[in-house]
Amino acid sequence: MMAMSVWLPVGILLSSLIPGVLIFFQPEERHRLRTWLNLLGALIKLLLVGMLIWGVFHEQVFETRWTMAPGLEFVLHADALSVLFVSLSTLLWLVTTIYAIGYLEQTPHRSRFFGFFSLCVTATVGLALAGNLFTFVVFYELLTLATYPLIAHKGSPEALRGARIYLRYTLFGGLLLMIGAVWLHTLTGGVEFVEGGILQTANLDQSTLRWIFLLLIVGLGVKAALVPLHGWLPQAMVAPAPVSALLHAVAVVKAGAFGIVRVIYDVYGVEFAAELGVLTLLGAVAAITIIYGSLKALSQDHLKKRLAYSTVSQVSYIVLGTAIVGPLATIGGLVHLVHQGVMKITLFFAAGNYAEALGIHRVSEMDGVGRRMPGTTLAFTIGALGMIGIPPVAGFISKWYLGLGAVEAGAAAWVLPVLIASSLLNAAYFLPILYRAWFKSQSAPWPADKTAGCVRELPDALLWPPLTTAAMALLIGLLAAAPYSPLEWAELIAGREYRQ
Amino acid sequence: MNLTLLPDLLLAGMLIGLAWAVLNSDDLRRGVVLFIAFGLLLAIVWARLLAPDLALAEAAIGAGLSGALLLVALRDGSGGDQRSAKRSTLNRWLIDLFVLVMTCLIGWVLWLTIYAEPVERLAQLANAMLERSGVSNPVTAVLLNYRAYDTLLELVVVLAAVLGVLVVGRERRGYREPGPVFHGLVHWLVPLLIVTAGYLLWVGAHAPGGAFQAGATLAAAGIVLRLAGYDAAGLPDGRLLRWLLVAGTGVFLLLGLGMTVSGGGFLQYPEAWSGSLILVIEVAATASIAAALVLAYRGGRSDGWLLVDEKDKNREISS
Amino acid sequence: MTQALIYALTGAVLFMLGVRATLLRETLLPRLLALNVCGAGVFLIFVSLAYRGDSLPVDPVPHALVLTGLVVAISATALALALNRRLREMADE
Amino acid sequence: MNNPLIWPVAVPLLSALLALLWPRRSTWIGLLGSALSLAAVVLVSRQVIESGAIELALGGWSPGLGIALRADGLSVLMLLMSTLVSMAVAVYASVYFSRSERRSEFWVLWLLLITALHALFLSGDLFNLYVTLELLGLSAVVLACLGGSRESLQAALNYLVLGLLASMAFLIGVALIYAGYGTLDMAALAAAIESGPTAWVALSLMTGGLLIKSALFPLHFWLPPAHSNAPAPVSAVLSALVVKAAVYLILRLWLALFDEVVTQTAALVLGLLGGVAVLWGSWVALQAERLKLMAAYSTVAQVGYLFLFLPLLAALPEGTTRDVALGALVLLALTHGFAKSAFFLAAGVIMQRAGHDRIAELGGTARALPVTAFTLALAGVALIGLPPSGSFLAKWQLLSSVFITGQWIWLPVIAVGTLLAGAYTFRLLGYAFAPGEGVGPSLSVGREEIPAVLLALAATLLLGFWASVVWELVPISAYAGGGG
Repeated sequence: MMAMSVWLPVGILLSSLIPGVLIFFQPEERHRLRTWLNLLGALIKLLLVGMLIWGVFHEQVFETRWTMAPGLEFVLHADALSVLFVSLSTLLWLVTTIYAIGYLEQTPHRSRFFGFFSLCVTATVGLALAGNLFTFVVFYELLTLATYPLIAHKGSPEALRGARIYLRYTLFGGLLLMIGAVWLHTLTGGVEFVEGGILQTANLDQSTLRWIFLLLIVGLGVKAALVPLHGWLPQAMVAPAPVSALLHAVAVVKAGAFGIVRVIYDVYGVEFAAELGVLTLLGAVAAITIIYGSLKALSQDHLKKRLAYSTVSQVSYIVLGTAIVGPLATIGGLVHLVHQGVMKITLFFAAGNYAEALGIHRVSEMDGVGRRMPGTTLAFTIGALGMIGIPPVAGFISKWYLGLGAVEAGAAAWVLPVLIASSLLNAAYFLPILYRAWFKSQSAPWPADKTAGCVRELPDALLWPPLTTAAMALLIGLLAAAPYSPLEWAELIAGREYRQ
Repeated sequence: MNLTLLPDLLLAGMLIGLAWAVLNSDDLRRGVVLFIAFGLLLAIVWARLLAPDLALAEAAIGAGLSGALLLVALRDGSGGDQRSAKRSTLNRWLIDLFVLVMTCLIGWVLWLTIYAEPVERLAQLANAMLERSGVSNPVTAVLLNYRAYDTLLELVVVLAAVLGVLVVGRERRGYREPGPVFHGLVHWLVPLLIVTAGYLLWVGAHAPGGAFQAGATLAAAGIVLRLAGYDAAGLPDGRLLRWLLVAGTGVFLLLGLGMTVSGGGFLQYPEAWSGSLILVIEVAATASIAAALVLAYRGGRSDGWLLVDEKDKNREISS
Repeated sequence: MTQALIYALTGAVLFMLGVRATLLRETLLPRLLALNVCGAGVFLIFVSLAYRGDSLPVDPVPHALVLTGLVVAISATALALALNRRLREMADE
Repeated sequence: MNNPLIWPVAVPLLSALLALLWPRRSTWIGLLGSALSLAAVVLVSRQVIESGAIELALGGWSPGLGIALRADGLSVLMLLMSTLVSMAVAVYASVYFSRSERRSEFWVLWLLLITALHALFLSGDLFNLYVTLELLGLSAVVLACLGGSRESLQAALNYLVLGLLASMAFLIGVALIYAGYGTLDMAALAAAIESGPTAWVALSLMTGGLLIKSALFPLHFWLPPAHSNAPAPVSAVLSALVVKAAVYLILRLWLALFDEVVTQTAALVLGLLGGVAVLWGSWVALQAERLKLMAAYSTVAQVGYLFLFLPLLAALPEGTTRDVALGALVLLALTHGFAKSAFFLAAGVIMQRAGHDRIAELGGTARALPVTAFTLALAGVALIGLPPSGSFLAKWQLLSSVFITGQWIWLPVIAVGTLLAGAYTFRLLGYAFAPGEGVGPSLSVGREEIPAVLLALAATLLLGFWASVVWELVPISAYAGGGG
């Protein structure tokens, strides 16, 4: 059992790292082998994560340590929060892999793509399992490196430009994060992630801690796309649909949000952070981001851009939940980490399908698409309704707990208006799409109809992933009170964070 | 002012004056000739400072061979145009200031260390160990026994440099058709130089002389031969030449390693044998140094090539 | 020890004169002359260190060092001249 | 036989002589010689790791009268870097020079260069160091000439002249030390040297000479032409190893011999120059139009980083914290050694395939030469200092020292330098991964691509995950003076 607790976190990393590395060396035409490697890796990871969930729930300790330099330990450690993020990534990686196999059929450079795709997931899982700030920084930078080639994948000038902008933002963010991390590391002699935080008792200069907080949050905020650090995200949507899906739902944006959660809960400790007065500012930024993202989404005709701005807005719910001190808000923020991922990935899968099947890239081209592609549009609808926060889809749960949390913490005066305004805006930019898709009739020929004459709307590999994730979004909303549901798990985490 | 210092002051003043003249002469030919004179004057200073080994070496190498190389370079037109560097006045000024300050600093340190508080250096130790070194000329003892490793690496430096000359250089033609008088001169000068070299080599064990001086003298014989129209300058060709170049370093290294393998330390000669071993090394080193110096003077072969076997060359030509 | 000092100081002057000329001159040959004068300066310092008056035996170590330095210097000079000559040939071609 | 210190010098030297005698076998002799040198270094390293610093008194004479070779943690690390890098580069060169008529000269000089490097890292005697410096300089110059172009010869000639000036400055410093302390043995000097005019002047002269050789701004101007015009394998070792040798000597002098002489101000001056080098080198690398020129300017910048450590080391109290910083310095040097040699080899592969190395015309490289493009990316990661490369760890510790000492001034330098390095690396990768026909299609993975990628992997993975060896070795010192 001892060996197990050391090897399980490593195994979870390796289950995507090894296939990824192997895939790099596969010749382009070995399609089957590549598929098998991908799926095998994803399934093994799923199995291992299952074991992890069970173990962590029963308060087992999973930890791997490796000294990289004096005072710098590479630590993989599984706590309840990591499990939440790990399982999200693992599940969605499996679905996205299937989707990507279908989506990229017959395109060049697939070995390169799937290689980096696996590395990207490895980095994300590494982030989730990072047991200290140093390890977190390592994976944070690795994530940048693994995603850059994915965004640039098409090699077109726009793709390269988008990737370049992405890189500028993230390298800058990574640098600030690193400086902040080193600073804190130097002051404390090591920054382990501990539930409840470590700085409360450290007795350090408060204004220094504020500066460090600023560095860390700005560094993380770049990936979390906090306004005004969000500029790269709408540009990065030039990436292939599976990449966008993964980027927005799991990998990059979530990595930033997850990092913010880690820093506030497990480094500073939420009460101590509130004491320092830094959370008010963060809450304000989150609120601005929520409103600003929604407003921008409203004016986008390009579907993926609209979804991108919606991500800007939605991810900040997580940050908002973190910035409000109190278990209920915490639960709301954490559970949204999962909910937003499942819903947003559905939307991007659907958007990819529209583009793939009919060449639809713009909202204005979507009239009557519901009849032509009912499965995809059904999935899109569920995702969109969830985003707005309509019960019983998962998004409702998040907003409900955020609202409760705000009331509990006495922040209702400014949080509730933000929530309401944003929900209204969500509705304003999603409902017209649904209306066009279902109720309007086709007004112009499809831009590029590739499925004309086919019996089914799309191949299975493209159709089932959005339907699956849409079903998940529905189920985790409906069964929110069931054991092992994301909500239950978020409650478990909140319980542990506020234990002392 | 002590009158006995006068000759020394005079010599020193002449050195500085000559150096100034060398460095500031706009006519390069004059500069080179002055440099040779500077070298000879330096040889006198070495003698004055009780360094006869150096006096010999300076005369042969510093003044003689360097001079020959520089003169040949002049003849090729390597001098180039003599624009002085276009440094701004400020720049020159700064350089002069820097030079002045550094001279004073170094001078100050020398004054402190030589005059103010003399330090006991290695003299006594080196002389005391002399009887265990296998030779009685202390300089040879340092060069081939105490600090033999330095000398080994120095032979490698010579080897690297001569390879460089061969890599970049093409052979230049002999100087001129020798007249009958010069021819006669060659006939007795070359044997004389060879005999001198042999003597210097032999005597090095107990009196001023040794491999470097001998090698340089031998090289001088080669250069004379070449001046007389023998293009090969007395050097063999191909494989034999390579063996000649390697001999010094090779014998040195193999003997050193031999000591290690037989249980001693690297280059740790058995005391009874050290005299003979040093002589063996010196013979090989003399040959290599002479070959290298002549090659440096002669340049590479006309086809630019030393290191290809005949078979290889033929193959490359045919392909 | 005064003689030793005289020559050592001369060595320092020669060294810095050489440095000065290396910095000021642009073409190779004068620079090589300058570097050789530089070397002569250093050697002079070494040898004057070895000199301990006419009556005492000299310190042989600096002599050996200078001998080594002398050979290194001529090797480098030969290499530089060969390089320079090749460059001129190329310029003519 | 039980003291292996002579073998890392003797083995490559013997191989060089053999290669000279049998030119037609020179490639095999060269490869075998490199491999056996590696074995010799491993032998020495094992002994140092097991039993601490070792000394070999050559000729059986006590150090002082005779010459001592010494190996401690620092020299072993440098030896390991130089022998591993040169082994990989040798494999590459066996392909690169396979059709060259200069093949046998290359191998002889190559082995002489390794001899010089190993002799330098092992030497325990100041004058002997001068000889090794000259051997290193001359063999490097000749190797740099092998390309045969006018530019390369001109650059090599300038390199030679400056190198000679530098050696002269070093040598006069040695003379002053001998004048003041009466010995050349570094262990004796480490104990004897105390602050005073002799030590000040000697140290500044020696350091000045070594700064030229290590190409610290503003004495860097000779480096880019020399490194960018040499044949690829030669550029690789010039940038990766030869420059490091001078830096190594500065470290030895500053930390072991002259540790009581060095002042905070002097260290600060070098640190400032290093800072300017980081910014200037990276900036020019960003503008560079040719791949090899970019790599050369990146070397100027990376050398600058090494000098940033000096004021920090001077400010840190002797002990663990200082050893940690020193280890980081060495790790950075090692990582750069591996990464930059990989970079130059990759550039060589591209140049041979495409016939040029103009960055803007490198489109299609990733398709034609995927392994080489991957090598460039990995090496770039190490140059920027991203994880998991060794330089990431080193930069972490560098930043940490900045915070500990409170020398905030280096923070913006490191930050901007990192961003600039990111900019020039990804600018290159952007071109290399873009579609295009700049580089002809590849038939297969060439043997010449493998050494480069192995070097790059060593820089990013090996030195990232097994870097703690560096910190274990660095405190093992052969000199009483301290951490050096």
